[in-house]
Amino acid sequence: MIHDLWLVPAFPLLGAAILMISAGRLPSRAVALVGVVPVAVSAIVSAIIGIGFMAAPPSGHAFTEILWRWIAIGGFRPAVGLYLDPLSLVMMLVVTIVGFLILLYSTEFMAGDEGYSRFFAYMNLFVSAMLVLLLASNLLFLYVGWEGVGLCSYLLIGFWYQDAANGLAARKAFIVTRIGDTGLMIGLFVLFTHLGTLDIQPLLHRAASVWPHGSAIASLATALLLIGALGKSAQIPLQTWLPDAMAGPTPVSALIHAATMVTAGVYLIARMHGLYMLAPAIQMTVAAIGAATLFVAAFAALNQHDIKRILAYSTVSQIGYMFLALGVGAWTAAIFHFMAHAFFKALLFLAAGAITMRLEHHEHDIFRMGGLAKKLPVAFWSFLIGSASLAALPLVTAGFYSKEMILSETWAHGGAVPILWAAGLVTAFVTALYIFRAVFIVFFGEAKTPIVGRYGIRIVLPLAVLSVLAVIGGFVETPNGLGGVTIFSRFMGSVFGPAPLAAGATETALLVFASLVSLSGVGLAWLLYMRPAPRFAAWTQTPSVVAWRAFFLSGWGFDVVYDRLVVRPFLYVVRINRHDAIDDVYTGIAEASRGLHRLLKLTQTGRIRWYAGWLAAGSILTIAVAVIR
Amino acid sequence: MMLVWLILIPLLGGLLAWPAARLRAAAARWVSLIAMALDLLVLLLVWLRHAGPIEITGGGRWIAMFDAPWIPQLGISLRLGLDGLSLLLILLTIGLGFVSVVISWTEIGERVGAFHFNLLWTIAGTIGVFLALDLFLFFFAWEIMLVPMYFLIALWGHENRIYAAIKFFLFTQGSGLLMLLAILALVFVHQRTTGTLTFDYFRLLGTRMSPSTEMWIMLGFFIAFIVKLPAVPFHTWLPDAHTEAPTAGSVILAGIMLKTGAYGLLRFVVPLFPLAAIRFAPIAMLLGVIGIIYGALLAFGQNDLKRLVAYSSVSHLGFVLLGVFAWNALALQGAVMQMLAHGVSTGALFIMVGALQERLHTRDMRLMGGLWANMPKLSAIGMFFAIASLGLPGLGNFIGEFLILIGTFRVYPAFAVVGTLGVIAAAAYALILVQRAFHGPPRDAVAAPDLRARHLAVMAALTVAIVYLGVYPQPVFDMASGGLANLQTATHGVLKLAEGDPR
Amino acid sequence: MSPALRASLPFLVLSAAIVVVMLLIAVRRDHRMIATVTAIGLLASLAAIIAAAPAAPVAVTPMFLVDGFTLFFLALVLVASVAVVLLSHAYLDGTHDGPYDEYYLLLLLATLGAGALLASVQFASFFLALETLSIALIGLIAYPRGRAGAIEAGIKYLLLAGVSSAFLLFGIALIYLDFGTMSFAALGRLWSAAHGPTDIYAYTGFAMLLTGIGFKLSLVPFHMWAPDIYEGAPAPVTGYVAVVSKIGVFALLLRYFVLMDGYHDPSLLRVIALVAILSMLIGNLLALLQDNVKRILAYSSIAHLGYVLVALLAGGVIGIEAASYYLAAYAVTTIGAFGVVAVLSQQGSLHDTDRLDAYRGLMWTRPWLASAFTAFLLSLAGIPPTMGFIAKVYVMTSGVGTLLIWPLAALVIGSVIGLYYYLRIIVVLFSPVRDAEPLPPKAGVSWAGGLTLAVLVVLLIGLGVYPTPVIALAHETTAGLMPHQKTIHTAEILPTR
Amino acid sequence: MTTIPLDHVLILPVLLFALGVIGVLVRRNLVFILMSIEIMLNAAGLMFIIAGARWGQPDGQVMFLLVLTLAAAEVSVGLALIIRIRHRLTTLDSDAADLLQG
Repeated sequence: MIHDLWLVPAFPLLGAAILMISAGRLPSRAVALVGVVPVAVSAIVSAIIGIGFMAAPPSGHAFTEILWRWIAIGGFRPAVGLYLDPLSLVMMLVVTIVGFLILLYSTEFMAGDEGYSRFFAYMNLFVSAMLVLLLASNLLFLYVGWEGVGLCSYLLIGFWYQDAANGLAARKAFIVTRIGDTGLMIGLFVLFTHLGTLDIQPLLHRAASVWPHGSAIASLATALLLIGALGKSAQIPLQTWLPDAMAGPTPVSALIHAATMVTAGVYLIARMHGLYMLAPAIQMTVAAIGAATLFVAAFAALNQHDIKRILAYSTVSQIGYMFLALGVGAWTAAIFHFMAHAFFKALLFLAAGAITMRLEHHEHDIFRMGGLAKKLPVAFWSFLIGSASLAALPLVTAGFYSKEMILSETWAHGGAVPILWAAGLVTAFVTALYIFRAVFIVFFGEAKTPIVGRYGIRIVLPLAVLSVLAVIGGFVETPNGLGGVTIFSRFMGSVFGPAPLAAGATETALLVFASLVSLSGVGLAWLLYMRPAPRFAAWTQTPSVVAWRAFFLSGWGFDVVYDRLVVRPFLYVVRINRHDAIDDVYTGIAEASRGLHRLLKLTQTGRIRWYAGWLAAGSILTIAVAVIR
Repeated sequence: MMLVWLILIPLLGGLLAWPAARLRAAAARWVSLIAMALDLLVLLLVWLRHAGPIEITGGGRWIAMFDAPWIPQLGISLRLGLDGLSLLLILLTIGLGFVSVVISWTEIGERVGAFHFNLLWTIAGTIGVFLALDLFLFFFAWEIMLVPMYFLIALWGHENRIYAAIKFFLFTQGSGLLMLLAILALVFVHQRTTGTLTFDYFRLLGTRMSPSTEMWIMLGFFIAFIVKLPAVPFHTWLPDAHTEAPTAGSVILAGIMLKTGAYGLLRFVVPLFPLAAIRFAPIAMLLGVIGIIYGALLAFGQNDLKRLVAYSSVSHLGFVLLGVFAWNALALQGAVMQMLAHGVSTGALFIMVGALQERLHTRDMRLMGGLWANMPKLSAIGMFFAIASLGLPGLGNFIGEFLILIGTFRVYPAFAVVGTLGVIAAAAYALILVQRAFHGPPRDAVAAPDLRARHLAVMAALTVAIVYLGVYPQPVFDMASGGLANLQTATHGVLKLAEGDPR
Repeated sequence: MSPALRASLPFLVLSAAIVVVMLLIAVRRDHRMIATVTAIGLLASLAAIIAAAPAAPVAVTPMFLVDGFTLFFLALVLVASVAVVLLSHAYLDGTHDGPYDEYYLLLLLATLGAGALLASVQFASFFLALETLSIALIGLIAYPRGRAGAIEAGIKYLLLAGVSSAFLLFGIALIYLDFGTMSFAALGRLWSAAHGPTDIYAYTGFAMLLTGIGFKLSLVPFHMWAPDIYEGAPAPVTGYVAVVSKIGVFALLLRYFVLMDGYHDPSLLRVIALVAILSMLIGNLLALLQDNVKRILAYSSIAHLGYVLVALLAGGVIGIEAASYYLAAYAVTTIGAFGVVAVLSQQGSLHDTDRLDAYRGLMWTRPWLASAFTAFLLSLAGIPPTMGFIAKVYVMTSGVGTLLIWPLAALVIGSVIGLYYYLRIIVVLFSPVRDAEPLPPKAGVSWAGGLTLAVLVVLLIGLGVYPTPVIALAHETTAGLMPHQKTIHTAEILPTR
Repeated sequence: MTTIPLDHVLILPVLLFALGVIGVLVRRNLVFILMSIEIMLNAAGLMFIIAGARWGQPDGQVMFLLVLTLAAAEVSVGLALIIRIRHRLTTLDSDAADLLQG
């Protein structure tokens, strides 16, 4: 079965192709079928392959399949090939399963949209591209998937194309990520030029043997790859596109901008971790960026009104955790958190979608919701479970175990001043605060917007499954104090090496401490938003606090800075040179010729004496030239 | 002899198409299609039936060769040769020739015969350029291809066609004269050292001359070719010519004719003047990089859809210039691929613009917007090719750009890095095109039929081509490698001399 | 038959034709007959060249030399004259402004003068031949007495040609004063051997001689008459002035310059280079925005003579070959271009059809004629597949071979400017007919005119694609002019490794 | 016979020629222009005679005869044309004949 690995990305591609070629002429029932079944089949194939892999791992715990020789020019021989190891297997399973659930959800969520067929075409294309990204055995082929998911992201953010704002958001997403992609591309140049291959595994082996630890060239290459990862995963300084990307339909946000695509950067670094271990400075940078991002984004999330923007900043922040984990060498923890995050963030988005689709005018502002707990119990419970997992409520949520693993490994790595760990801890508190702020505001208090419609099974089922996953997904890896399950890290061991063992006593202390932090975040949210004290309300209105809130609302002002520094100068240059200044040179030459013509034409007076005069003058001129030397 | 037929068939087809139009307009179109089909057939026959490569000492291996005296007094002969490089480009030429005839089916309504005559003669001239191995013959074909193109623009173009046509002609002819001077200078230098007066490409290869002479003569060729390519600062004819030309004219111009400039650089500039080319490479590549960025910036600023596409060509062809002067296998293969992919993708974009103009009677994007609602097929296809043109992996343009950049990176990393930044700008202009034309709120005034079957078929073919180039390009590389090896054998010995060259 | 007699056979036939035509006119005025006899006379002379060729080279008295060079250009002159006769017949016929018969007489006389120029190797014969040519031309130019323009052109040509002749004569006299010989060949020996380059009389004389010749060739700065005379003269005569008279004078200049061995005197080369550069640039610039077709062609012919001067400057076998081919191409093209104007015009009207507006949309009303005109214009612009292309390449070849950097630069710039105005005409030809000025009511092109143009187009394209015959002929016949110069003479400026 | 230095002899024809040129340039009457041209031609003729004398050859005088012939021919044609001009323009002012220009 493992030899049929190519089927996994092929099915969604086929689905996309069918939908595109049919050009919207299929009935919507058929569209739904063609839209969902390929991904479902992919999920099933993935699952079978996964079970097979775990039951009887191939030699070296990895499987490579070359589909065809893509390019062969001299020593440059990238192939279209797939590579399956525990890392890509986990990612593949998450993508196909979550993807399937979201697509199923979408068949109902998107019903009646005029672009129904187009939506599923793009989504299928996305799933396929994402699988290519994950499974590629070669960096160039990986880059195909990498840009492919970016394209689909662009297409889906701007899905409702009639609103120009959506188009703007889509372009912003594409161009900002492409800035990162450019870094990745140059990274590929560096890697190929110095290592002579882009096949990932040989490349990693060669790098390890050729480049000494901490060498400059390794730093350069990893830094360039990091730029790519930052763009895709919306980390500082390229994070600004993700909140705007919420312009797309909610299932898109769930699948692309939460569960899968935005974690491609994490995957890339994890995949290339061998290189990063050669460049400790850059690896430290990864951690620092992750820490900064998770902190910054959490505060931004704290002040949003739009339910999807809260989740978007939350996503940025959670990926920050993964980067932090990568930066401290906690590879397994990063992937573990990726998986947990995929479950609970997809759940949150789908639940948010389930809310907004039932509200009149598809209301997104949390302050215009309220009291929905009773009216929309399905959405409420799903959102609550998702929030609990995001806030890492102890013991019962997947988010708890994955975040715990990150924090404890960061602590272990932290050295004298555990500032990274501190940032993670503070943010854990803020995370609990902002998500439960949303929970309390949306689901409790007075109802402000009327409810319409009802849910079908295709909405409820994905929510239910994801809720379950958001709870039990963490039990594959638990701390020593809580059973010490190590299924996940053992499975990943063939990729990342054996997991470091944290000191028992410290670990337990940290565990308790972090649990308390999360809980206190929830508690504070309860205090502030369920039992609002007048003094708190007054404090929020003081000028400095208002200014800070506005600053956080705008996502720490990155957009403004970029607008001034990059966008406006670019537009200015374009505007002043719209008519191509170089052309003026040629126009000038032409004009000069015309002027000369007019001047010379004046000499042609038609008078005999004048002509005779010139004849004489010409003769004198020639005499002068001939005689004088 | 088969090679001669490759040129003769479109010439005769053109002569036949003109009177045929007197009977019925469709007759001229069918004659043109049949001529193209016959040409394709001949090309395939030459390719498939050749017994084995023809070895030319110092000139590599060739698929087919033809030689007959023409003006023996001046050492001029009718020497034609086909190798992988020319075969690919001729294939592109014939392919886009088909496309041009088909898309003109409804667009060109008057003087149909004359139109097809000019179309076929341009194609014949282009094929001649790709085949000629005698420098005089090359120049002859070079000129021949321009005249009908001039008429295509001047007679069937849009509002400002006369200005554009004359500008096109003056630029290309003026630079052509420089090239002629350079050709003649080369021939005389060769005569001085060897005593024979000849325009034969193979005999002129490896002509010994002083560095300054070599540089001057090379510059003559170089300028002619980069005017055609076009590279900044000689590009300004291109937006006008493209914008004003009829759709088929734009397709031929962008798809094929610009490639003759690149072909000239590949076939002549570097092999004939390897040392000068190496010394000059940084400047040439700088021009390429400037072209990439400058073209992209200008493309972004245009309101006229066709001008946008035209400036995007400036940007794309900047990559080719970069690739040619990087002169290693990767960059050269990239340049060839970029030429093919650009031919297909830009051709398709011009067809899209032409179809829009036929429907909306404007190319101004300020008057468009929201076309997707009314013309989903056209819009989807337009978007596809816009995305191809921004270099999406999996499509041909990406392969070309990537190979060029990775090849360049080995020689001049800085240029490669700046060129890569151009890819960002490409995203900016391609997406603004999509936004302004297809997305946004639909306008009431815009109610026109979507693409019809004929256009759809053409677009489908081009789509398949661009995907093929992106997904399974190896046959193209295999084909081109023969030709590129020919070029590189010509420079091999000399490049060895230039010490420390990392190629 | 002595070789000298045999060699001068074409001239004798031509002279006989003059007498016959004169007598016929006295007997009976019949336009068609006279024209036919004239054409036959010219063709007979052409045929006589074949008979004369084996005898060449031979000196016919010390004043004339009949060699391959003479015969090649004589053939060219005769072919051009025949074409002009055929075009003239169509042009003159159909109006009742006669008599036309003396026209042909003048034409024959002028042709004889041009022919004699080709054989001249001495100043006296040169002068005689030149004046025969130019006096006959005055008559031709002013022939349509009813036209104000023609009379004005006639008097202008008369007076200015008189002035230029005076310069020419004075120059010859100075040269004679300095060297004491009027033979070109003897001059060549003396100029390079005995005399130092300081001799002011000789140089002044040469410059004044060049003034006279430059006037006839309408080279800048002696060019001003050309457009006025071209515009005023009847179209076939304009063609004749532009082609036959210029070929005659240019061939003479070429022979003179080669025989006197001017290539060793940088002063002379410098003067000619200056004139050439000025002609190429100013001639083309003057034509740039003209909207009279005949004037455009006049200015363009100024430039074209500048181009041929580059070949003259280059010298050597290849230079003479280049000049020969160029003049052949120029003859075919220019006669053709003026032929188109001629078949569209009639003597009877007040002026020829020469306004650019009158040609608007000609392609769609008279496609064949317009196609022919386009071909001629492309040839003038030097675009393949026409003779003009090969000619330009040839001239550039000679120039590159001798590294005439500045003349070549002027040639390139001039050509680009030239393209612009040739294209302007073509654009007008192809533009839609909407607001076209109605053409003169003429049913169609006469068979003679049509045939002439057709033959010219065939020659133009045929010899443009396969120029070998003309080149071979030019090589065999004219190379003898420079037997002692086998290779390029200019010092090596391009260093070789 | 005393020899007059060459340079001195030349003064006369040069002066004559210059006079002729000036005449052409300053006189507007066509007849006078024609006459000035004759003066120029005769200056050239004189020069031929001087040159012939210098070398003791008859060629100079022969040329002078030829020049005279030319002058006569030119005057005859010229006068005929001048009559036509007078007929048409009712003036002999050369500047009036500028129909053709530009």
